[in-house]
Amino acid sequence: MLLRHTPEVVVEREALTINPAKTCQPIGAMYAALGIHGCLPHSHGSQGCCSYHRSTLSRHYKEPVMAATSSFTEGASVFGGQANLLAAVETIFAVYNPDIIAVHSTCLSETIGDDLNQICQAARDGGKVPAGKHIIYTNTPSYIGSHVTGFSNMVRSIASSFAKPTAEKQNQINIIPGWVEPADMREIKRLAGMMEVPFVMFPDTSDVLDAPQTGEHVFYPKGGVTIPELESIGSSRSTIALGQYASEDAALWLDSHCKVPFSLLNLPIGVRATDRFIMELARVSGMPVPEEIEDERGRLVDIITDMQQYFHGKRVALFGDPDQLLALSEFLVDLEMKPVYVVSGTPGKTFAAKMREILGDTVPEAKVKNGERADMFLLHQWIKEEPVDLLIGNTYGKYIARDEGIPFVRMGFPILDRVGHSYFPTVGYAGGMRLLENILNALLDHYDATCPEPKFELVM
Amino acid sequence: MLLRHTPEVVVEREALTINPAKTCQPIGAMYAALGIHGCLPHSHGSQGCCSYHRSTLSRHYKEPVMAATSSFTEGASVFGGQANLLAAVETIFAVYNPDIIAVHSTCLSETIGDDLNQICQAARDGGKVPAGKHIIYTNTPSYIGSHVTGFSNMVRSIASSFAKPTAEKQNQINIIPGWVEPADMREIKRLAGMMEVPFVMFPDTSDVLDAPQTGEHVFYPKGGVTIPELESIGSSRSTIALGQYASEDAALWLDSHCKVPFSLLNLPIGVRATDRFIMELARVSGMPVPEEIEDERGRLVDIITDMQQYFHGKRVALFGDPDQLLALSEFLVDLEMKPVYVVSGTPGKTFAAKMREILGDTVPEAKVKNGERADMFLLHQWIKEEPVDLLIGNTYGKYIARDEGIPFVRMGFPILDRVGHSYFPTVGYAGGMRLLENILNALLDHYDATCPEPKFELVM
Amino acid sequence: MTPDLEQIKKDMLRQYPPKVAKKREKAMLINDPAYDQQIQANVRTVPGIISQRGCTYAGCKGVVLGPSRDVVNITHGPIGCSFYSWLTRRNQTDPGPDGENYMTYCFSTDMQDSNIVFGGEGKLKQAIQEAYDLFHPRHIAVFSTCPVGLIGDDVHAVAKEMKEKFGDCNVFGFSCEGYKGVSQSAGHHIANNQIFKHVVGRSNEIIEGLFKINMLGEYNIGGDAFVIEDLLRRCGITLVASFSGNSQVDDFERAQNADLNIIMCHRSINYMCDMMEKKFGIPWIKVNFIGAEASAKSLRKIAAYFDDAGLKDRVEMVIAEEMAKVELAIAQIRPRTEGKTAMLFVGGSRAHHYQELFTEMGMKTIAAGYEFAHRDDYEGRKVLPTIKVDADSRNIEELTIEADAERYAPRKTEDELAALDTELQFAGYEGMMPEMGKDTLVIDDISHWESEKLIKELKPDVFCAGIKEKYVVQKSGVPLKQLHSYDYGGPYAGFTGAINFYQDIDRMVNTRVWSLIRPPWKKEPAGITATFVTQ
Amino acid sequence: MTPDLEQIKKDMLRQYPPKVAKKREKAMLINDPAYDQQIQANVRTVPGIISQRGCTYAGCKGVVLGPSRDVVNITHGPIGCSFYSWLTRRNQTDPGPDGENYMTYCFSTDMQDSNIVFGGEGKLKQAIQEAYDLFHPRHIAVFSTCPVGLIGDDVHAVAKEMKEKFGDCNVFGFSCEGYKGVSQSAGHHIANNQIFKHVVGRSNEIIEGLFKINMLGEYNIGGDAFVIEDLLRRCGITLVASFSGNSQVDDFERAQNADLNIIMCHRSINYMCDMMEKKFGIPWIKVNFIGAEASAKSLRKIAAYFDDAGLKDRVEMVIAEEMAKVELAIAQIRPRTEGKTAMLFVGGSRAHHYQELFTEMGMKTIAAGYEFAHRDDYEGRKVLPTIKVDADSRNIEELTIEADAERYAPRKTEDELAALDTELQFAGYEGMMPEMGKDTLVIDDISHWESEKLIKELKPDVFCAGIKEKYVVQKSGVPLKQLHSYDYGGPYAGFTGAINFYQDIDRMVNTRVWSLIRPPWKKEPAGITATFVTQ
Repeated sequence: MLLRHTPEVVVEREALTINPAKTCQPIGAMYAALGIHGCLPHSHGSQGCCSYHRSTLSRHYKEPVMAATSSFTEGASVFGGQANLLAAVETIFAVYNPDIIAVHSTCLSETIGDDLNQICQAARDGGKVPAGKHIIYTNTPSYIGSHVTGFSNMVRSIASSFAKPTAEKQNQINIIPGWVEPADMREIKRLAGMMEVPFVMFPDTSDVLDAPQTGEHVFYPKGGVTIPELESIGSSRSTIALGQYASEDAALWLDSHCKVPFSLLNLPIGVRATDRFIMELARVSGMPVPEEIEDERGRLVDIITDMQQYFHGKRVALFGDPDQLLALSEFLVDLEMKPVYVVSGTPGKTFAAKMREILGDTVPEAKVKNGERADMFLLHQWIKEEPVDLLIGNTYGKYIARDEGIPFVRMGFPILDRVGHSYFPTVGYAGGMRLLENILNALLDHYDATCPEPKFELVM
Repeated sequence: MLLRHTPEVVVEREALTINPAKTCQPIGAMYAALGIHGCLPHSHGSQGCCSYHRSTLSRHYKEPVMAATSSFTEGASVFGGQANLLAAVETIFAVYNPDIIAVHSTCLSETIGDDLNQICQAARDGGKVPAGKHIIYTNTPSYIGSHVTGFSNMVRSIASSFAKPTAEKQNQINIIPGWVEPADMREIKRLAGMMEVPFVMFPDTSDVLDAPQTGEHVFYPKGGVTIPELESIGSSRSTIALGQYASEDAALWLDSHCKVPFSLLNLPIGVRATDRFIMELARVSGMPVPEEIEDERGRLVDIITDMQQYFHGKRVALFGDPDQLLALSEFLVDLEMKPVYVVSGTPGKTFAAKMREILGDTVPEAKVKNGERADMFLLHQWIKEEPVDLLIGNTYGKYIARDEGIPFVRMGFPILDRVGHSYFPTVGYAGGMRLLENILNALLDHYDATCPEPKFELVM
Repeated sequence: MTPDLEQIKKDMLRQYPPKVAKKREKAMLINDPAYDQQIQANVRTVPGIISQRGCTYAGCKGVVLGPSRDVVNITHGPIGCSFYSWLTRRNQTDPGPDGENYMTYCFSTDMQDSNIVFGGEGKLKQAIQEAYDLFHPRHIAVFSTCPVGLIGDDVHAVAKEMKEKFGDCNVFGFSCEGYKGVSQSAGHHIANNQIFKHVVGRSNEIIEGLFKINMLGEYNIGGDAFVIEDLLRRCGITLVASFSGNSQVDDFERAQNADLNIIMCHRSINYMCDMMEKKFGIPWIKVNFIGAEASAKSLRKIAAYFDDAGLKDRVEMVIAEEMAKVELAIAQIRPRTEGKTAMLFVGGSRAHHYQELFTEMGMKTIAAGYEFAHRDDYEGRKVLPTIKVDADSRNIEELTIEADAERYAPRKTEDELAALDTELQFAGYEGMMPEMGKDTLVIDDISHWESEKLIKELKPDVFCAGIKEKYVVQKSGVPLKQLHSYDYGGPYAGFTGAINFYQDIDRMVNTRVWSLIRPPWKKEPAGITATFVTQ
Repeated sequence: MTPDLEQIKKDMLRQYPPKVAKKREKAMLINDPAYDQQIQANVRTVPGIISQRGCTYAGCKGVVLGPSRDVVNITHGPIGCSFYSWLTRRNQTDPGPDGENYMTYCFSTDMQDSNIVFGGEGKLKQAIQEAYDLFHPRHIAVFSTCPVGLIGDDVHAVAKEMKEKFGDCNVFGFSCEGYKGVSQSAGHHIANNQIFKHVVGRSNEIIEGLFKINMLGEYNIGGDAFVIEDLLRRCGITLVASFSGNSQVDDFERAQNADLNIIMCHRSINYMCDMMEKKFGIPWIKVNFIGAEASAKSLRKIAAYFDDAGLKDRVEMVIAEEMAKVELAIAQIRPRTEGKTAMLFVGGSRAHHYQELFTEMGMKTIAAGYEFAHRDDYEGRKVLPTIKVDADSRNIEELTIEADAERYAPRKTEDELAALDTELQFAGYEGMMPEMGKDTLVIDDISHWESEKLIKELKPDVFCAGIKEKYVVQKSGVPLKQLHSYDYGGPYAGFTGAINFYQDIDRMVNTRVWSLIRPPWKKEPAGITATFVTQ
């Protein structure tokens, strides 16, 4: 057994986290910053943070992930990191010449109380930021929230750094896609395009973290939201924010500071969540839903009606990030699967309640936990108490899946051992079809491999 | 063991086929006919043929497959099937009101020598074909060739039934996609569209055999090439025929009878076959290749360079249809995989030679057989003699895969136990990415399930 | 508002050309169990009509030898027929770790045009030889496809020759060309004849056992036979041979050891029962293990026949045990299925048998019909004398059987049989219609057109048919239960099977997925509340 | 045309701000093994420079305890540091079917803001208690992340308290906050110190064996240690403890049993060698099992040290056996790799060791450098006295070790040592530069900017670095071999490992996939031959 010391009986823990279902804020801020065109993310802390975050993102995307660091030493930790950051800004613009540096803090710089606002201003005042170039920052103390919080914070700071309130509203909307894959961002843009909605989407990591192999490394790939686009978001008619945990803060800021009203939706994963997204696009554009979208939806529903017997009543264990888990759970319930165990390391008071709303009457037995010590160790113990038919989560789930012999679908962050997640969407109706295919393959492959020979099926 | 009587040692067989890698002509003709809008395929033979073909297509697509039959009885077999077919035509137009009936023969009607040309003419002359409606036919003797031959024959008959030679050529080309999935036909149209090439594609089963679930059964779904389109193919500038075995005959006919020159390409599976398809589109349109296509290509190549270590040197066994096998093998060789065993029940003198061209220097040890007794029993025996790392073929491959513990990728016809093949393309660069994902999942899932625990990998 | 069934009949027929309408009308009736009505069955399908039916080859290969694991079944013909009948019927079999099992294989002579022109006997001989050399099976069967009869290949002569050549392998053929008869049914008859002629009674091995029976017409779809075998075993009943689920031809050869034949699917194999009775004196009774009540009744019939106190006690014990579980399941599920409606159009017996299960769930069968049955399957064997043999049926050989000189042995005295007959109804079958409700529709060989109309008019909660109908019906938003393949589920036989079926039907008629079909913009039209309009 | 390395240096520096250029220049030199040159190493990375380096925490947790399976490693801090060091280093371990193994687990105190404000010692204590109650391990280690030192949590006091409380579990801490030192290197030193203080020699258990050694600085990436262990076993050499591939802390506690310490990665663990020599009198020698020749040499060194005829024979036998296979592989592969070029920028020893393997393949290392090494790793230990300790290094504790009163025991006489020293070079390491070719580039702590320039100018056939560089370099069409994770391949140590490496590099430098990169329309522009133009 790979996890041979995990006991069956759950004992309440008050301090020790084992096999976390989250990581810390800065990596989320780094990922979000990569969704701005020509941006170099910067980690204001010791080297290790930046190195860890770049490594994890590189493994997840199998793509270059460029970011700089203030390379704190003991001295900086005692006397403050201003000198390091100012030096870094000068070096970065000289050597890597980005359009923008997006700084995020770390537990180190937060603990010693570095004032990023003041330091960035000092950099500008000190002429270290060339004309037409930008430096923005966000605070991402690692000891609060999770990687999702860091993403949300950077997205809010992107908005607050560029949005200007205007009386005149332009004929466009903002779309905040949440922490999804480049393929998902691409799909969200495709759907909005088909609905003929003029929009600015931020952040946008498509064509950044799924860059083509061309034989030359493009330091700043062509994708990402541009600064002129960002400067216009304050004048948009409205905002569609996808996923409360990753996108609501930025939408709220735009509402309160620029009077851009917003609608908050779940990530468009599955039939009904995508329906709500399409309906919202139809509402703002006044356009009828094109046949092509309706056909995609119809194909997704067709798979569900054809294969329902394989979904019905299957017990599923999930771990990951709240926005994904909420949308995915609604989809699974529509398939009549039973998300019986759900954990997310990301804190948030509303999560459990929203999950109950989704699972309530159909899966009353469900166990849901998020925040501190809502970890994979607990999830594994629940599974040992009463097994499941399917496990869905990031790559770390494979250790549980192998030990317990459970079919496993990779979804979430990070996925370190397969390709595809960055290229094929799971959002939208097409994404729903991919999810169904992956779930069916996992369940049916398991059956084919383990059923008694007289029960081996040609047709399924 | 599921195939417990298969001996390791190969003994030459002269008469007995075991576990065929092909089926008979009519089903191919039926599939091709479904690619015409408003068409009801008709099987001129005994009921069983039609029933078998509809059942197999229904299982493969999990979609309605409508077709009629002449319901031969012993009497008809003795006195000929003309009366049955004429009665059928009358009933069909009265009850199912198609735009066109596409008749194909069977071993029965061929053996007794029914003259379909004369019978169809009799139907027309006898006023059994309402004005504006059509009846066409093709000969598909089950004892010649294979299901691929039947498809090719129907496609040729579609062309010869509607194409009219014109002096003036129109600004359009013909695309004959070959026997590929609806998703592939959709993808081929998307690529041609992006290359701004005006075209008529026939047959076209997209939006026919991947119809949305709408709550009402549409007897003739909206897809399929229309008869006005077909009537224009004789005036096209040129034809792109994809796949020699499925598409060349129709292209040849158009060339010789309507002076429409054609270029014959492999199915666009993999990097270089798709390159040739795109280049051909560029050649006829004079359009530069758009960045979007180049990016898709770059993403496909990126996966190859990132994951090459997992492909390199892997021994692969393939079975299926010649056009797929030729294109797929070139792709696998580009990945530096080794297609060591290749069988196809479809006869064809050029196949082995073309395969040698592809495998020659890189996989000299490859065993290739097609035609009679090139069956899965032989393939299995080869595998027992020296194992492979991967098996690619239709659903019947699962029996070998389970017995021998070989990773298995489903590709080809029929796929009876999974969904996805009809919805996600394997042609084009995007299709190549899907193929790579499926191959990697099969190989890596197998590793994860079988490796010793100390060798279990988090990152791959 | 009870639907106007007469009107529905008219609607179904309206679109047909007059001749067709006239013919189809005879195949439809509104049932009233109180009165005898005659239905048209086992007649040709109108060319051009989209029918559920298959061919004689399918019926012949599928019914008896397809489900047997110790025989190499070679299809003599072009490749298709063997390919389509390869593993597609879900006859499960349990050969154990190292028993013989050729069911996962597909054998064909793959006839080419040269064989059509110059004859295929040589290739067939060679193919049989190669099969023998490769596998050394004890049984090889040859199935003829359409061209074979037409080009004059004599499969029986070839079989005979090879059988004699091998000595240790029984080789026999079937003239089951697809064009014979009007449906699979002709194939069943042909299969019965040849198996009886060439196999049954070949071995004089004595099978020990107090209560020895053969089971006929149970094909172990989805493991049904496994369930029934378990019930029989627990009751202490010896199953000599099963024709043919989880079966071996070896057992057919010893089948005359049985003292009772029980038959599930009357249509496909009643010929065999009659012939075995004539030749060996084995009485037969119709049973049905589809449905909990029916299963109990069938077990009691067997016990009554053998009239043994111990056996009767065991049977009652088993029934009591099983019914407890069944009632538990029904108690949970029936409230969700009560009053829902079903239509069954399938096969030659399932459309009848499965009504039992729906009844147990409180569901009403509002329309039913067979795909390839005869009038006796609808109206009961009492009508057999009145069925006139048409050209298509006449072509199917009728064997004349005489009592076996050595082995014929009456199992009961005339008086014993007479005494038991009221309860057991020897050689009897009531058929579907007497057991179907009043004001329900009975339609033979239903066409796609008719079923689509029926669904529109009567909106059943579930429709039972086969794979060709599966997605057509479901595209109209009605769940379809395949009763050939069980949708790759089952077993549905016996008591545990019944519970499986309740659960599957409960899922199908109560699933929420159909509610996803209608997109919201089809409900509330979009755009009305648009905040702005794109230019 | 030999490239103008001076020019390339200038190009690499041109873009930098003057101060930065001045500093970076000291970290680059054009090698000439004939002359001593001084390189700048182990100094701060310029802020803003995209460096390969990680932090002290990574170095400390990764190097010694990370690869040990019988210790619960608790990270005290916010969740990230524990998450990123969870199973990401491929230290393989073989606990057998039921041995202890905590390496697949990730343990953290998941510090929250309240812990930052009010201190985290309480939570740490509780976490240690919970780990103890859940698993009852014999060893618990605590690793400090950045905030810990700043908020004044005393992990050592907590560890001491819990250790005393448990009695049967050794608990000890590491002040390895990420900001200490200038790279992972500081973490190595801290790890060495604490392991030596709290673990080494804790047990007086006697380990039997004729030729007892410890192996240091071998971390069993991809199974390297498995290969080396096998070689030692076959030679009859007893491995007392490995610091720390496939290792157990239990073994560290008995490490003083060894009579010789062999060290692979000089950078990460030479401190331990010195301290063990001082305290227990165990001599140490530098070895290298990367490369077939190097492996043979290393085995011979060990044999020479123990000076036993039987041992020497066995060693020669093993070498002969293995070299036969190696030569076979080389004969096949070398023709395809001869003359190709490599660049190595990685770690603290691999950038040196792996040059051996490339040399064996006939490949030339044209540029190399370490990520976190010191001058002695480049120039050899002879420069140790001349290295001036800067502020960053001064912060890392230097333990003063005295001979152990009872357990100090010289393994050899002074004369014996002196006699062996020419061959074995006790406590010696030549460093990378003397073994590197003339006119090659040596660059310490190379930046992304510099490596991209290097690749453009010198177009190596393969570039060796880590995951952060992997896809950057490959996007430029040059294959990158990860020498931290081996690209999830390996083992590469010993003789079989060498063959693996030859094969992997052969694949990488000769693969045709790079030829797919350029689309045909970039070669022959499309459209020219257009048959018509779309309107």
